[in-house]
Amino acid sequence: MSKLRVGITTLVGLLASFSVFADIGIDEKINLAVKPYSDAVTGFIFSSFPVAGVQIPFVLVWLIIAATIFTFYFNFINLRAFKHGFQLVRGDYHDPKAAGEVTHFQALATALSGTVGLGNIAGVAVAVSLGGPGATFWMILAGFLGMSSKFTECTLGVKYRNTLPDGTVSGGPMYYLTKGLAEKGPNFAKLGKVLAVLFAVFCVGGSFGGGNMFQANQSFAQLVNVTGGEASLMADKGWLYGLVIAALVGLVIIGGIKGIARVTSKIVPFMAVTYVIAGLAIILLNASLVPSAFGAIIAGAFTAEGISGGVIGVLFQGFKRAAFSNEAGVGSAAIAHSAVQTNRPVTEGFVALYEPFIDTVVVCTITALVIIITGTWNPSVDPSAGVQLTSTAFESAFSWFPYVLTVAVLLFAFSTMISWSYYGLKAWTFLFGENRYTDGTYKILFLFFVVVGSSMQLGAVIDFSDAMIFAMAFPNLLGCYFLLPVVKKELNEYWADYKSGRLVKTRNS
Amino acid sequence: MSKLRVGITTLVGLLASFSVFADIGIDEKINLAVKPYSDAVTGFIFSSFPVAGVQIPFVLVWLIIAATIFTFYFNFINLRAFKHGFQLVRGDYHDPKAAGEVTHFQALATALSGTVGLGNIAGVAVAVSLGGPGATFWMILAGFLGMSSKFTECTLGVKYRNTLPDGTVSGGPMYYLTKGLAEKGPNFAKLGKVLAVLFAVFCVGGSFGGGNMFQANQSFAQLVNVTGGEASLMADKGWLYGLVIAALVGLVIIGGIKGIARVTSKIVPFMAVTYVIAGLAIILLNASLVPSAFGAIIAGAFTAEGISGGVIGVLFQGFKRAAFSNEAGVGSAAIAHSAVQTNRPVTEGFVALYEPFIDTVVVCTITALVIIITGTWNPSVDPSAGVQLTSTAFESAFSWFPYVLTVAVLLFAFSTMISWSYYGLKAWTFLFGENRYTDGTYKILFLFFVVVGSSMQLGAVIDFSDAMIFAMAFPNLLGCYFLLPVVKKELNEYWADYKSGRLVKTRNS
Amino acid sequence: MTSVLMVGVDCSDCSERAVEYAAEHARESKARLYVAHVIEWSPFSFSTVEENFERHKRREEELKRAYSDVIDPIVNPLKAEGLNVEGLVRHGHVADTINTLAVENGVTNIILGRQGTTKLKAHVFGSVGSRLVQVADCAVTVVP
Amino acid sequence: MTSVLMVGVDCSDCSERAVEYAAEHARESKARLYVAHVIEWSPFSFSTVEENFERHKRREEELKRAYSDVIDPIVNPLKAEGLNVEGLVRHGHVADTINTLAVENGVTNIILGRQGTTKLKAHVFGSVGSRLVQVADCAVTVVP
Repeated sequence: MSKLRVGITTLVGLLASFSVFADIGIDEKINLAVKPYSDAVTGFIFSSFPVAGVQIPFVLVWLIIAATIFTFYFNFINLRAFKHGFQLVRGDYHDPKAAGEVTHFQALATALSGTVGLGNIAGVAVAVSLGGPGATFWMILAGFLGMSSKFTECTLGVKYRNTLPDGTVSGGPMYYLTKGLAEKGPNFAKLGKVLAVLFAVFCVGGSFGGGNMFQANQSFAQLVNVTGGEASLMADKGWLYGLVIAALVGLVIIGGIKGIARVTSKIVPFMAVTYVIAGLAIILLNASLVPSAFGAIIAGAFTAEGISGGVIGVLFQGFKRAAFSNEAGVGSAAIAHSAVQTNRPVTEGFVALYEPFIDTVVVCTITALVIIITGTWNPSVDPSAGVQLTSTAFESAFSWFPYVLTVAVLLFAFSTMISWSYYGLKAWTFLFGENRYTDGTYKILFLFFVVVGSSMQLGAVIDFSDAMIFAMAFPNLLGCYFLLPVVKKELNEYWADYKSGRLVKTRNS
Repeated sequence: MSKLRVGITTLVGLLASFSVFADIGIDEKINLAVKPYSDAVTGFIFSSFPVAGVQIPFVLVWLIIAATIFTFYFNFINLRAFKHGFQLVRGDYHDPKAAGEVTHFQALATALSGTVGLGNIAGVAVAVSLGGPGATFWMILAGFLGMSSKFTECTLGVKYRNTLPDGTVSGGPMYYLTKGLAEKGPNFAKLGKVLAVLFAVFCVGGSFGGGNMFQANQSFAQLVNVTGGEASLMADKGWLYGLVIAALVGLVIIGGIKGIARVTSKIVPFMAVTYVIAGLAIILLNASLVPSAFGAIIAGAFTAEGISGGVIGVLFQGFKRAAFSNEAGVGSAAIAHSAVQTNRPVTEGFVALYEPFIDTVVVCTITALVIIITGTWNPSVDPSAGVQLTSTAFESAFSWFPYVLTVAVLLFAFSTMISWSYYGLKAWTFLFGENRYTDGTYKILFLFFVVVGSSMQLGAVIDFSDAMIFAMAFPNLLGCYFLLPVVKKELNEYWADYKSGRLVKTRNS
Repeated sequence: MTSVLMVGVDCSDCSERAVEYAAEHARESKARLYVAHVIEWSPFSFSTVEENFERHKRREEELKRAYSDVIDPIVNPLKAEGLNVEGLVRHGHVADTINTLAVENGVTNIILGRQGTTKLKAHVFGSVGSRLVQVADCAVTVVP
Repeated sequence: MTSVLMVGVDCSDCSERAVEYAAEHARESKARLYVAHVIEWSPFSFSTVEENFERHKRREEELKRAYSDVIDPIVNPLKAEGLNVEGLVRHGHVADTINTLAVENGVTNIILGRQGTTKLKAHVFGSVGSRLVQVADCAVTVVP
């Protein structure tokens, strides 16, 4: 509880310092203070080069190329292992002796609840607004390719995880970059160290950005929108909202009040299912519009009129939002999945295939279809509206939906923040060692960025979030290239056992 | 199956002889042929005397006086034993060793399914039409008094029943009149014989009248009404309806196809409950009209304007229909109840109390209230409309109800006919001995009257039905008077055991 | 512990395993063994007048047939073997009646065969075994 | 018949009658006796990232506590008495897991205490006993 007290004291201190700016608008002040730095970071990471007149950020090309190479290298593992992945999730191969350990289902569900969320709701709306319906096509394609990236990084995450003497597990790119590359020789060991540190730095940044500020910002925007927009009591009270959320997050990560996190982890899947059902209902109710919507998606993917940058611009938007939604190649999933109980690392790779599939192919497609069908994607709509756009689309069918969506957005945001606070903390302690001071410092900083995120304008937040999250992909994927043969060996051995029936099946399918 | 063949051949023969009259209307012909005899019988039995200007049939006075005397003689047993009767029905005193025998519940349910039916639906409508709302009051009073008559005759029915060597049981007034009165001395024995024969003759007549023709007639009337009244395809096809019903009844009582009877015995209670619930629903939906309806019932009971015969006329209608509905004092119930397994005859007397209570006090009151509340009882309505009146009353609340009521009426009629065919047969074999020829003759006659009943006008049928059923009350109640001390002795012994807790209770209430 | 066993049987063929199990235990512990069969019957069912009057006769027939077709083929071989066996037949709700019979005869352990009901059906309606497991006053063993 | 017994226990105090019954049978027939405890757990529940990473540690703790608090207080006195007893603990759905343990160890008879659930609750949700009675591969005895 002394940690809790430290956290609260710090927060009250921060609040006090903010109040000085009260007469000139606290939100505006914070925004102005942070924006220059945010812009600088963004500019540095998204160094871009022009393709057909569109400035394509290098990191995006980096992600897509890796996903494509992995897909071919593993001979379309994303399609081949689809059925077996389902069998694993369903528990057909559970070892009864390991009952009570983390199952494939639990690892997948936990990873998903850190991923499904604002990316699927706000990100898709932005993509369709800026890139037209055609962006959906490239999003789905990127989702399919991303499955191979997830497969690779999650298999590695399990293979090179650390088990501490007390039984707790630690895993993720930090570990496979160091341990995996070290196996290849001393020079690689050195490179691995550098990549791991770089990854950890970016991961801390990402945990403050896309895993924190973006969540706080978008959930606040939705709250304002649903309580009356500009006229809302909440408008311009972002700092207050930030403080409340920071307090709740603080209770969990500093106060150790696990109950809140546990409740959230139970409600989030329920909200996700509700969201999918509502989306499907709207699509079914407008079944006659579905063919033309798909027509618009496919036509728009190759012939983009009036979209800045033409086809390349559309493709850019689709790929960008897909990557941001499913985080394939970013390395965060490798952390979440590495807790699973299995002695064949590649099994979790198969299970991880389902993450981009559910997150991008299923959920994002549903959102996109709803937006297109209801006509809400009209390009004249302000693209920075984010969640509001999706909310309006659902509202046109179910007038009560914005309230449900608000609850969902708040819960998704909360659960994503809790997950990222854990990813970030693991990276932070990898960098600075594990003791109560480093630990406490990270957590205080995390809470601080909750407040900052709630107070900034969307543009600045999204750019910064993108920058930090995407930066993680550089060290992560570079390391993955070197470790591909390791994964291939695991895969081939396992696949031979699977095909020959040498695996013990504990349940009949 | 040879019996079945005989029955069918006979029916075809009857049908053939009817077809001769086809060109002048078969229904009319049958009606004209039967009416004179029916009128003669009716006139003989309903010899009446004038009270305050109303011709009151002697038999009605006979029933009411007996019921009143029994009520006082047994010190209001109808109220005293009400709770204990319920305990018995619920099985609180079941002997587990007798499991598999006929329970109190089964005896009551079977007796009720032979009683609840057209009397409660058509009879009440006639009473309220002819006597106004006030008739309901006298009906309820008659129902309460009738409980004592049932108590007496059912106790006697069980006490003096015969158990044949093969284990089948026979019971009813025939047995208690002979065996019971024989205990009192040789002269009484002779009287008993005479009364038993008289009862058996009337019972056979009643089984052709109220237990058969009246049922066939009223169920047909309802069928015509619901299929379009005068314009119905069924109108004037009473003989055809009669043949169909006769065929079905024949399958059960001659063909031995028990399945039909068994199905009916399961559906009838369900229909009865549906009827009661629908009635209660109408009453509840018009709750505001209930006080004035009760006002009309009570006021009408003592101040009858515009009703022929004034108060006495109202009272006459109420008593008459109550007696016709619950058959208390008639002796038929004593047959049905005597099959119960018990070694204390009086227990079935307590259970039998519930028959007039449910039949008259509950069901008839509900029907009367619905008719009054919906305003369908308007005295200008043709009183011979019978079931149609009730049907119209329910229809005013639930437009689909006439169809349900039609099914209910058909099933009630069918089940009452099956029951009465058994009562009549027992009386018939009591008179003529038991062998396949007497047996077959009775059954053929019974089926013949089904066809006759369907073809006659309501007035003639009701009068004849009344006559035969009511005639049974003369020998039955006369015998009961002599046997009252026997019942009193049984009652006092049992009541002392009950009050002192000497009875074995197998279940806690 | 003086044990008194009771095995509930459905028909003479379909309860083989339960009878075998019970007989083996009775042999081992020299316990008295009751073989109980319940004819499904409810005191609250509806019946016709004719059925009521013939009920007593039918019941006698049902009991007789139960002894001759179900109980005797099981009890007689066991008796011949020298076991202390007795057959019991009663009408009623199966699980409740088996328990009543067990209580009346001081039974310490009821043995039943598992019926071939599907899981779903058993879950919705409850099988005799699962019901008896809930209500019995003595130990209940269900043999698969 | 070489019988192998297994008694399913909830906590050391609440399963007294079932353990007594099982011990008595084990004494009589010199049968091997397993004392099994299942920690309720589902492979399809949802958890947070942090919980997942600490799950293995927690599981070890849960197993240790189950042995020390539930199994040992039951097994030790019986062992001291000279009976052939062994304790087993596993995570999972209670009824299914007890059956799995029974199959793995060649158990011929599972013994359970009846839980104090109400009839309604047991009917709707099914008790461990009634479920086991439906699914078990060996005889199941439920002690009231």
